[in-house]
Amino acid sequence: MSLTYLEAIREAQARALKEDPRVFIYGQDVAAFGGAFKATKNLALEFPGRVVDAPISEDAIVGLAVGAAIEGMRPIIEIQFADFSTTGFNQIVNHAATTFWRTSVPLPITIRLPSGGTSGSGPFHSQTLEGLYATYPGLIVLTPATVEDAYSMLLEAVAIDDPVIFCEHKLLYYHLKADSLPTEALPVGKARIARAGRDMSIVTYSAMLHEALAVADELAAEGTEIEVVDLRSVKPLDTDTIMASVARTGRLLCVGESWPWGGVTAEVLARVASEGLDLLDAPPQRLNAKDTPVPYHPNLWAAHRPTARSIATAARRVLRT
Amino acid sequence: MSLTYLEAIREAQARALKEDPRVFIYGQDVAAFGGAFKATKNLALEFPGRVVDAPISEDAIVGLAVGAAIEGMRPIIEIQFADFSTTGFNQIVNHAATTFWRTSVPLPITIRLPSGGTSGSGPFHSQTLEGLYATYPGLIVLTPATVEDAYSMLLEAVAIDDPVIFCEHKLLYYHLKADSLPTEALPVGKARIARAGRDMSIVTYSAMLHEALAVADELAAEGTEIEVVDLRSVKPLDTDTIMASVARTGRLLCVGESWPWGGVTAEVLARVASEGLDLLDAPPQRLNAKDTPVPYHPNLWAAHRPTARSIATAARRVLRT
Amino acid sequence: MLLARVLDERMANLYRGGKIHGGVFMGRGQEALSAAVGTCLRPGDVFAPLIRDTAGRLAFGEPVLDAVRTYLGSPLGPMRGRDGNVHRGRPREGMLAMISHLGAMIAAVNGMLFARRLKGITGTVGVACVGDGATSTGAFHEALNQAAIEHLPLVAVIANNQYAYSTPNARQFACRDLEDKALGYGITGHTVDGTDLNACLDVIGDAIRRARDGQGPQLVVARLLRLCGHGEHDDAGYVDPKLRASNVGRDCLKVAERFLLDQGWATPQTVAQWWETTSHQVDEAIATAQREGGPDPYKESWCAISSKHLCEGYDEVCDTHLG
Amino acid sequence: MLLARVLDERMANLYRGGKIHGGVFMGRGQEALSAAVGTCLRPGDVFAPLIRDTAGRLAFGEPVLDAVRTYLGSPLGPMRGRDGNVHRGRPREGMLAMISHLGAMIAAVNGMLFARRLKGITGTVGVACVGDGATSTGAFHEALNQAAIEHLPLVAVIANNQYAYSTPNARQFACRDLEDKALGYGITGHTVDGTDLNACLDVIGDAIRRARDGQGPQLVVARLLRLCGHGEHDDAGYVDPKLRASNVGRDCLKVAERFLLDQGWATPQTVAQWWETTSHQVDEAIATAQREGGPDPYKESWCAISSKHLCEGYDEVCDTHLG
Ligand SMILES: Cc1ncc(C[n+]2csc(CCOP(=O)(O)OP(=O)(O)O)c2C)c(N)n1
Ligand SMILES: Cc1ncc(C[n+]2csc(CCOP(=O)(O)OP(=O)(O)O)c2C)c(N)n1
Ligand SMILES: [Mg+2]
Ligand SMILES: [Mg+2]
Repeated sequence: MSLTYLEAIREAQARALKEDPRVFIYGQDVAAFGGAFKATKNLALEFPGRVVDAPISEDAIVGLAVGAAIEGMRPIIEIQFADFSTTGFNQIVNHAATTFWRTSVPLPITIRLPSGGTSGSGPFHSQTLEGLYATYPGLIVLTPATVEDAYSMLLEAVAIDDPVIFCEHKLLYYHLKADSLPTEALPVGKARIARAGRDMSIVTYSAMLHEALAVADELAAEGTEIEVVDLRSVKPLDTDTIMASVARTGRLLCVGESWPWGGVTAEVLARVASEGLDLLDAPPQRLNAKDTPVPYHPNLWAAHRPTARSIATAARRVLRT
Repeated sequence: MSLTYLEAIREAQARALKEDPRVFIYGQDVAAFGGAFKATKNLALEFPGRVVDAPISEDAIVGLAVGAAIEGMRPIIEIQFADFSTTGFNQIVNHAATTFWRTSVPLPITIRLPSGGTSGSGPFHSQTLEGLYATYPGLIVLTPATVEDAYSMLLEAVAIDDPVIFCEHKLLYYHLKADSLPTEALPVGKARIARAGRDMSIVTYSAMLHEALAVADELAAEGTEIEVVDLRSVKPLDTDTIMASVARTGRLLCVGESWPWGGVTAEVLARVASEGLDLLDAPPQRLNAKDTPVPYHPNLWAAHRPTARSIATAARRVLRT
Repeated sequence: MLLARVLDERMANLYRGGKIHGGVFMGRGQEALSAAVGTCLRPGDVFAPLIRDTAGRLAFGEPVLDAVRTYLGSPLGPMRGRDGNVHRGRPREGMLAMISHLGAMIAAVNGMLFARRLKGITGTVGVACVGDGATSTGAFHEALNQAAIEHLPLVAVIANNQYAYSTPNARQFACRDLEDKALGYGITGHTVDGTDLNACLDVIGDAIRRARDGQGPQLVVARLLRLCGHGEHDDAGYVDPKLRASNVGRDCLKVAERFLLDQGWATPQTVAQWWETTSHQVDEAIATAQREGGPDPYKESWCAISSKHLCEGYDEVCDTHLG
Repeated sequence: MLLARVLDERMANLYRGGKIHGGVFMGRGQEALSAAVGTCLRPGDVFAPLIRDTAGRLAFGEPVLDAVRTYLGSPLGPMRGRDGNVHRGRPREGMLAMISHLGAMIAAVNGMLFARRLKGITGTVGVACVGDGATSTGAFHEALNQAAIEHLPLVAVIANNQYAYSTPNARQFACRDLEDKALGYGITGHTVDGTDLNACLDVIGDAIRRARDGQGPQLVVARLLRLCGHGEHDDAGYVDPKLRASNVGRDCLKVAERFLLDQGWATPQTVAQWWETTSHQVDEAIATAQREGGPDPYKESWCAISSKHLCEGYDEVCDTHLG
């Protein structure tokens, strides 16, 4: 049996629905159609009445989840593309995120955001918004990069008693495969050493993990050992694992697919600079997408986001300093 | 003549309306009532038909501004509280911010956000969202800290051919005073050395500037000279001025009123770490608000945000290392 | 109604005396409608009040102390000083704690009703109250449409007090009557004179009954006037004197009192006594809350999520605020 | 209409052949309504098309090359490869370049019309087309209400093609007919059979005339069926066969052709010749755009604002992407 990242997401939802009667799924085209990406394929059939089509009303979709969670349910919300979460933004950041702190009522909502660039998707079907949501108190923000994590972290997200922004990367949906579903996993909040190395650390997450691993392979052939850290969760951010890695290697490149002002890579660098300055043998660097909307044409898109090629260039530069 | 920060904002708008027929103001209660904070007092009378009350529809308010700007107008939008810009968020970040890059049509819109905490305002009338908007390509984000800047930067914002998020701080509205309106000013994009010093740099902006200046006074009495940098604009961010200051002092504390994950202070530390690591004699530090919604009760509020007291503690710590 | 009026005014006094920070929002002129909502709801129902629903809250069962403690920020109140004034609530008991963004609570009521359907709970309803201004929000529209599609037992009550802050109806909508919106959602509309308690009890009672009976969402539009400023900082100088002088400008409390007196159900003496008892009750609550003092920032957990093990450790840095 | 059908199909072919990335969205079955909109508008008017408005765009004056260049990402097209497919436009010429978020363009049309009023320009109108699904968005509601308050010459056209992606009307709204929403905004409503070109020309023409005459916003609801998938990746297997077989399932192009033939205004030969000329025209545009190639990332300015002096210098880091 072989399973894609997307199938893992479907399987995790199937299992959550099966094991917990409080779970339901709500989103556009998720029922009979099985979702724009088929992440809920057949679930409406298997769990009648618990996989429900929503109108094109992101604000009301998240609002309904807030109310349902107050009543003790554990809704999973599918936003059709992460980019459309902006019309549900207010309910996410001001309603869902503040309810527990204000009222002591835990709010277990999982908001699935199909995220990230794919060729030809353009400015409004490519965005990565993990940094946006991580700035708000009250939210947990997860960015699984592997089939195993897609499965185990989604299951854990549904079990967590707080609103979770689950950023799944569309580029990984079909091509990333695993042989089986994991039976155990690192808990949410822990980063993972995806590849050990001693010469420098590349800290990254989501689809960029695979670009970074390719770079590590490439540079290994040249005798350089790169350690690759997969953050897995950007809020909370596992500072300890990052620091331990930088302590081993003395060099840091942090790579993300988001825009260059702020976000995950800035937060990582700021933490390392303030808490681990002495560990650094060279200035830590960031590599992000360019500061424009995500372009439509494949030529432009490939130049807009970091790729193995640009990461390798940046990594060599860090190694040289 | 003495003038408050709020009056400066009113005067800048009056002048913009007077000098440029393309300028108009649109927002809730801005016309006859003169705005919730009276920032548009009497302007509807002085400029009939050009100061227009809007319904409670932030999405359509910003959307209207986008269309009007396409037609060559220069709308000033007043959002009643920065916190309510989340319901106009999509039009700001996906429509206004992307139009120039996508279509080559410049979009001169000024969005005024009465921002920041005041005693008793609570989770939804206290937010500071400059970091949120700065992450998006296509926006300029200004954070004036003085009466002079409130005036000159607002005038410049209206003149800029791009969408500007103008974060005015409510705590400064009434108590901050100047003797006269400035006739010249630093251009947008330049930070300002608000106070020179050689022992450490505090980089900050908006209301926190005044807390930082108080700390500089306090520590000066102890013989420590703190340089205070007022960013003025958080996007673009004047890296040169920050670096030059850190080069002089070797020590950095960056202070903001926003939540601690990401945002301006992370961006500043990341830049200093990657571009100016050698300049640092001690680990750079950040001081932000706590990672919860902004609390209602004055006791909690005072503990939630940085104050002269907590900044002084943090500064002393940086000085000791 | 009476209690609400007294409570509101006491809060306004405390505000003017500098004892309450932020703002105080009064229901003056809207108590009849509000009380009717609270009265017609049953325990177990859901109520999402608007900012002027002191009367409805009390009638629904909110203790006076919840209101006073929240305004004064007592750590023993439902919001523990974290949120204030009209944002109080006890969501698990069906009383939602509003966020400020207008229109946002309606979809949450939908969600509670939707959850109950999934859980097989029947016979409860949810009321969401909004103002005329809130009808312009996208949130209002999305939520009403959602309730209609799901055929939820939602009663949306619009207190059309003629103004949203300073903005008159004419700058807020262009339909002949807000009730006309019901047709566009495919739900039942009702209109009522919001200054008349009996009429409100009838119409709200009918709408709630229909929702409870499975007839789907109901929209009730009440005509009335805000007999105070938007908040206690506002003198409402912009209110059209003609409106004040018209039927919508009647004080519902006086109307109700007159009715009681006319019917012989109360005498001026009983009424005067009610005022006195009520004042006393509110004074006691204020005294209690004031004795409790404010929250202690050193004892706050400063963690915004319930999964404590996932809280980030900003503490070290943040603790410095308390210096 | 014919040109639109041919153009759409050629784009779909290129997509299937891997020459177009992203998606292709066709107007099959919606050309009559769309063409009527484009035909009734005048130069100087404003048009915010929906994703299936190839016909309306062409009738409004959009060159075939704009469409083809945008789909193929030519640097010479209006979007220069930065945005694609249906997001093309020339805002300054009255053709808005849509963002994807449904409902968002209506308020922008309002803004253009509002600006013209401020500038003293009269006699122009704006049409914003949306689907049945987009009526559920908060943006739709806020913008229609805004247009009504400002009494703007906006014509909102709803192409009710019975589905939003896979979601049928019954899961999108609960009103009897979308036209019922007009009353709730206080604007004039119209309904039309979207499969009948003549009817569309009449009704759209009338609505636009009224708006131009100062009668305020107009809402036109057209009944029709999407005769294709949501995008070219979708086989639309979920469409109810009964709808396909009913009157709304008629192919408007065939209906129009039959009308022309019945009236004796065209012969089968002329029609066949039209198809041929049209195909040829589209082929030429494709050939041109294909010759132009894609944009060069090294030549891009990568600056999202027009105030170049305020662009941040991420260049050094970002240039590394190009290795
Ligand atoms: C989305 C949003 N925008 C703006 C505000 C600021 N605001 C608070 S109350 C108010 C007026 C509300 O009017 P209405 O809904 O008629 O209620 P009323 O105060 O008249 O009872 C406004 C504009 C808000 N709370 N939410
Ligand atoms: C705010 C928002 N949410 C979700 C989507 C994803 N989406 C794109 S098209 C579509 C269906 C649109 O249906 P309708 O408005 O009826 O237009 P049609 O495709 O039928 O012409 C959806 C859900 C979107 N574009 N915008
Ligand atoms: Mg009102
Ligand atoms: Mg449709």
